Amino acid sequence: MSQSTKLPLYITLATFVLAFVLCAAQYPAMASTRVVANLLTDNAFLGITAVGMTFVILSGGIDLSVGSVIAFTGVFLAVILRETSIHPLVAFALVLLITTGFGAAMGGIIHYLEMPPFIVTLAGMFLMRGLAYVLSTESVPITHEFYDWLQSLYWKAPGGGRFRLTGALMLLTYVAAMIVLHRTRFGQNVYAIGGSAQTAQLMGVPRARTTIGIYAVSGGLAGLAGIVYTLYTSAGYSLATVGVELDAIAAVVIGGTLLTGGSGFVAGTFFGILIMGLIQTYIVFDGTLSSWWTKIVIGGLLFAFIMLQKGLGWATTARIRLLTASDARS
Amino acid sequence: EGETVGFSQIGSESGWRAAETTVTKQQAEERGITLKFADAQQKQENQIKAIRGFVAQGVDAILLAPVVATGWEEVLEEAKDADIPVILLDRNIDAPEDLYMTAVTSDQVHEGMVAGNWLVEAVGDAECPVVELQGTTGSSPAISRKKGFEEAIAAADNISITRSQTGDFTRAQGKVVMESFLKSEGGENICALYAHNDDMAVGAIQAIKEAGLKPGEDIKIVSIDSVPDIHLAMKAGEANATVELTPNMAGPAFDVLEAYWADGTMPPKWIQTESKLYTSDDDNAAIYESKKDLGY
Amino acid sequence: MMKSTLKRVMPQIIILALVLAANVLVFPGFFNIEFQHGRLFGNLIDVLNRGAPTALLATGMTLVIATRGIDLSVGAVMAIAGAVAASAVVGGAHWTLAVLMALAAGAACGLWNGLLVAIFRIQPIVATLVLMVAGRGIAQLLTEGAILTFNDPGLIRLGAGTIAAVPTPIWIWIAVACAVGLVIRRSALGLLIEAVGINQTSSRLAGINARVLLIAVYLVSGLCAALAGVIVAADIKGADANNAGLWMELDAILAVVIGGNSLLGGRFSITASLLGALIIQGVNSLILLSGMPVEFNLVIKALIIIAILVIQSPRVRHSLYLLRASTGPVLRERPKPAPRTPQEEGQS
Amino acid sequence: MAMPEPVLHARGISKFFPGAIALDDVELALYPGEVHALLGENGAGKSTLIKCLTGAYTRDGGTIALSGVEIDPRDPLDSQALGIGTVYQEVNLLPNLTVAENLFLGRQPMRWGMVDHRRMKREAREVLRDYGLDIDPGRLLDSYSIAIQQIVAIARAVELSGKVLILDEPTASLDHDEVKLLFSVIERLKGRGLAIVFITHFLDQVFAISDRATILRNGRVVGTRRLADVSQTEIVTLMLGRQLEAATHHRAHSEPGELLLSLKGFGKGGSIEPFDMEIREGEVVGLAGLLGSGRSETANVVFGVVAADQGTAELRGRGLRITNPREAIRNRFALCPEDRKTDGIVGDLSVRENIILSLQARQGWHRPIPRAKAEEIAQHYVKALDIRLASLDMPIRLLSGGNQQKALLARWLATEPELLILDEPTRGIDVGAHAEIIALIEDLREKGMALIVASSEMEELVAYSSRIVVLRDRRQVGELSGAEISTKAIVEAIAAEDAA
Ligand SMILES: Nc1ncnc2c1ncn2[C@@H]1O[C@H](COP(=O)(O)OP(=O)(O)OP(=O)(O)O)[C@@H](O)[C@H]1O
Ligand SMILES: Nc1ncnc2c1ncn2[C@@H]1O[C@H](COP(=O)(O)OP(=O)(O)OP(=O)(O)O)[C@@H](O)[C@H]1O
Ligand SMILES: [Mg+2]
Ligand SMILES: [Mg+2]
Repeated sequence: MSQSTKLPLYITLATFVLAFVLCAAQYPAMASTRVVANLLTDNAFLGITAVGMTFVILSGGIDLSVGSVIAFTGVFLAVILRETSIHPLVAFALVLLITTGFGAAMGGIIHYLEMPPFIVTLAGMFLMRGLAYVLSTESVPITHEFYDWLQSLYWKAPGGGRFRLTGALMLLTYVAAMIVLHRTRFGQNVYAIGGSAQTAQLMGVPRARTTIGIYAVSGGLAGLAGIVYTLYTSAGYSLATVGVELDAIAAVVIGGTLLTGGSGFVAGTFFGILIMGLIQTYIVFDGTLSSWWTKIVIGGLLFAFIMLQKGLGWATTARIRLLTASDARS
Repeated sequence: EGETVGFSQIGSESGWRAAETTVTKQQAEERGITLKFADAQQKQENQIKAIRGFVAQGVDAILLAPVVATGWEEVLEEAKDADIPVILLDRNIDAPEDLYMTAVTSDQVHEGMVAGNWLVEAVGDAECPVVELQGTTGSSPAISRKKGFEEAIAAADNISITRSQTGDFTRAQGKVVMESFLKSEGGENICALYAHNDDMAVGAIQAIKEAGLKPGEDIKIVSIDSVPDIHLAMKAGEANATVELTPNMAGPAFDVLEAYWADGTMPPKWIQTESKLYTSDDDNAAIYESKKDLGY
Repeated sequence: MMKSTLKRVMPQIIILALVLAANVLVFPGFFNIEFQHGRLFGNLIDVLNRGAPTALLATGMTLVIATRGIDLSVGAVMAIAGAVAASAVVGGAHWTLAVLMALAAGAACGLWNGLLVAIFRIQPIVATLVLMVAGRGIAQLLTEGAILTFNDPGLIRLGAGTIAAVPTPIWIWIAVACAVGLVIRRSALGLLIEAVGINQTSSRLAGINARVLLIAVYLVSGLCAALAGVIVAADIKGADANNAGLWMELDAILAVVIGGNSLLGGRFSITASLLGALIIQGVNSLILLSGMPVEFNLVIKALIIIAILVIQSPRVRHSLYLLRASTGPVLRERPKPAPRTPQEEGQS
Repeated sequence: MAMPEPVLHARGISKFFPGAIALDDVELALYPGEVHALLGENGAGKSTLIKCLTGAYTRDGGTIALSGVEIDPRDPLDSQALGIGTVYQEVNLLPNLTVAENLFLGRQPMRWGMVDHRRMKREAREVLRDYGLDIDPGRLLDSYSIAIQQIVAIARAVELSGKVLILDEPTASLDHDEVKLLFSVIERLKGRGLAIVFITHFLDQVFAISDRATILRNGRVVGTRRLADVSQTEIVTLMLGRQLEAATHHRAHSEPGELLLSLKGFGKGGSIEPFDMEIREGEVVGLAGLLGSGRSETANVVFGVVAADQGTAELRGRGLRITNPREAIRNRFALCPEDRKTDGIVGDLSVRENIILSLQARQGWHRPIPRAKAEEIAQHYVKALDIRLASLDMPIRLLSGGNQQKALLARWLATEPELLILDEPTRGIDVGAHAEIIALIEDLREKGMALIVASSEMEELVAYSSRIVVLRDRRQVGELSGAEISTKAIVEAIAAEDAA
């Protein structure tokens, strides 16, 4: 990819670094390993979800079901570990199978019935949340030594920060996603479909397979995020992660991916997640905002980021146009 | 002496919670405590983030109003490692007791029972079909208040729940669902309404009035929370009873903290707030006046 | 003209009929309407009455979606408008003034969205996400987090009152929908909006003022949302900034889609969206009347919606069409619809 | 030449659309090493036939045999795998991918199971060099002109075609040099034994490169001819089903009328250098130049698509500022843009609505054109321009390319402009219609309309222009008028600057 397409990525990165420095200047404690470790651990499940969302948005779609899928995964795991004696790893495999299959089914409906993703995944969102309720309305604790063992895997950095397994898992997911998106045919097909599904089809991109694959990835990663969420809270709760889909979409967009599809980077999403985490950490450190000001500030920061990106985008395209113009003249 | 306390609040989903936030801030101010307030917008993950943020900042204590009972071990362990006492407000959690200093809560099952007992007493032997407005599906008050109420009326054969739907703890849904109850059961076949919170009851009262019935007489109304507007309704004879859930959970919590800071006194593990029953016999006008400025 | 509209909305009418029939199945008295205490009273009236906010939102949302946009902020705008109206009457203003102020607030919100979309060219879903997040905070700022109760009979009448024995919200949504529909179809606005939704560049080059048009549709959406917000607040005699209109944007979008309108913009039918809103309300009523345990609410709703959407999907409709055609005069086309040709697609 | 077995043999191909029979029992046989031209009027069914062959459309009847084996490609992927490479009408590549990625989509070079980007770029550069393009394949396709995109599309199709290469109007947006280059590539492929289908409306090109031609009319094959055996007139007669009137000659121009528009130092930084231009009523100003010379930019800046940032304009002596198309239209300007797909048609609207769109936009939203009136206007132009369609209510995207172009012309004529700017008005238009449009331009001029026409076809410009402005590198470099006008003079004007 050329420099100019990577620009939004660099802009996002620069924004994050700048914002972090500003925050740390105001609250020196924010530069501690604790805060850094927290950024990773606390956002692990959201980060993983956002990877799947990046695939979907790159292809020009959207997946509103992820929050519900996470909740369903949690409840499913909690209930199955309570009711049966199967090993959590088996349960993980089972739940990943279900969520991936669920994603694939939505992809199939979107492709074969030619229905808009927004609506199909909205119905999926109702369905998964509903299924979670049916499994259990109460929050179900998970107690299993394997869970305890997984949770005990962390590296305590000097300064008290705990780098946990889930954070590492998130990083791993990003690396894997980068490889898939930029180094495999499937990844290229995702971008192609995002550019224009019809043209991609005329160019020989297997549209059905790719669409189904994309939503399967999103469903599967939401399942993985669900597993991470159970590790995070040791419980399954049907009311958990309401509205997470919007957080994930916001992170993807802040990361510089176009909602119209075809342009963006999963690495951008990573910084999008970190920026959102930073916003929240900052609000906690500040600690004086009322409930409503919290919302307004989050909305305002979202707006500020989008405008900043827009502005930088305009500035650079104007420059590029000037450059090409002089090219043509020379 | 300038202690800093972090307060992780669930959100501001109801008037009661807004009042709790207001009271907590007032209490902190009165005692010269710096309060760091974090609104979690209904999300557990945000609460966990907030707690981790408080730990990273090195606050002197943390107040936590947990959105759900499970999933706190890990983060509370981190607080414990950092020697920061944690006090739970208004709900208890499923976690080893050594992870928090104490819990200042009401007993939500008990609240449901108080409401149920009142109804049992109020109807006596008369046949009484009850409709129930549940809280948000899956939320812990909805589950506990349902359970407590059912236990209280279990013994009374004449009282039974005929319809039960969720009203999401909101006035609007309370009204909508009550409208539907009135039609599907017939207003004359409903003897009482039990609502998991006052807001839904207030909505339902309006639905009953619009259907041409007299709330409080034709249909008895009992609910929980004791927000100002329900006292207004009780004063007008449109509601019959409410069980108080005090928004002042922070007061006892700060008392505990101050004692602990002073000489290391450890409190008991559970400080139960009173679940007081108010009926139309009380001076509802006065109660309304006393509550109306608390930010409900 | 009339006939073609009827043909366009036929699927929605059939689905609505099916949903209402299902209601009768679980509650035989569903169609009973009585005259009680000066107002019509019955489940059918409830569907029309309770469908009012969704119907109002869907009216504005249809226009926004026709331009290839989306408005996620309507729920938050409802909360703002309710809060504005409530604080105005509580502050002593006449209720008409309060309503006007609420509408002004809605218009301001719409204008904001419109500016972001039309002038700053931010993708509609993100542009309106900003107000969706912040708007509820603004509403809470106005009510300070509490439910702001009021007792102004004029204002309450808008939500809980009746006119000629029929609940006021029904009059309001029908009037607004008719007004918007008439203005759109009696003027060239419909055509221009569709053109902008299908191909904005071409439209601009053809001399259409796409920017003003875009701003206008978001404005209308804001106004509709404000009206819905006032109704919801008036209905419960209080502005509940936390819960008013929560997740309503999804219902509104769903109504538009059930109405057979494409999220990719272009051709639209407000009538069909309104039927979509009634279908959703019919499903809600079905859930309430069925008396099933609450934990099944969402599953039932999801399954019904999926069924409706599948029936409506272009693919299935095409098959049904062929099925019908195969009994009539032979239509020589294969079951598989031709993929869109390269020329066919607009810009993406 | 003893005919070997055909590589591709399609028989009895039929395709029906609601209200139209696009193809009826069409037979097409392609032999190895031949260039087979597919000819026909706009809407004759050429593109539809291609799509049926490659599986982009499901055909309603007929069989296709590839090297004697019956095949049934279900989608373009299928046919690609079978060795049939295709360039569809209008560029169909992905603007959001790089040139290299476009070239190699679906068959990226792999290394250890992963896409080898470096090799891909290197190979892309090599492939494109064969087509005379020395561009950075790592840049987004979007950053290059339509012409370059077209060449990339051709290169891609060529790389993909093992047996058959299909080119649907590949030269519509190419310049002479690029066409020449394309032909040398075609010759090379021919040598390799590929069968090539070539669709175009330029008959000279047909005769220059093709061996045989199949002519379609109204979805039926009206004949297959060996080009060595026929004359151009015969082909045209077959296509049109009638004789084409003698080509229009440079008609004597009547005296131009009053001065309409005068531009001084008009320009836009980064787009077009400042220029002066005057145009009178009853005058056609031609814009000539090579690809990227700034013809379209000139047209766009006059119409306010991009607002000029310098210079002044006067309309009938009164000062005027045009910052957007709406103002231009209000001043009775009209611009028929170059890229009809993205800038012209509103695909899902009916032909009728597309035709009245600008008129309606000018009248304002509150004064809708009554249905009957719209019908009448549309009907009028459909007849006048001979637009082929099943019904006025059909979405314009379903029209064939050339007919879309005519419908767009109708849109602008309906606004009765005083200044009509046409950017490549004859692109993709068949010979019959071509002559009609030239006649139309002359007619309009006679009626006193002022026209600015940008075109790559110099003969055409010579035919109708009163004056010709020559552009190069986004700059006006010369002006020819009256007797000076000739193809040679234009070429010289361009070349003279080249030498300088
Ligand atoms: N999907 C469709 N539905 C209905 N009619 C169609 C459809 N696609 C094409 N047509 C019609 O089929 C006919 C053949 O179109 P086609 O695009 O094959 O013409 P063409 O020969 O390629 O013309 P051109 O030279 O203008 O490109 C046209 O009349 C067109 O309107
Ligand atoms: N060699 C080139 N390299 C990069 N971009 C080019 C090149 N030639 C042209 N372009 C781009 O292609 C676009 C077409 O240029 P313009 O419209 O001015 O040319 P034109 O003379 O109208 O040619 P035509 O309309 O025949 O394509 C311009 O925006 C220009 O930036
Ligand atoms: Mg064609
Ligand atoms: Mg041009």
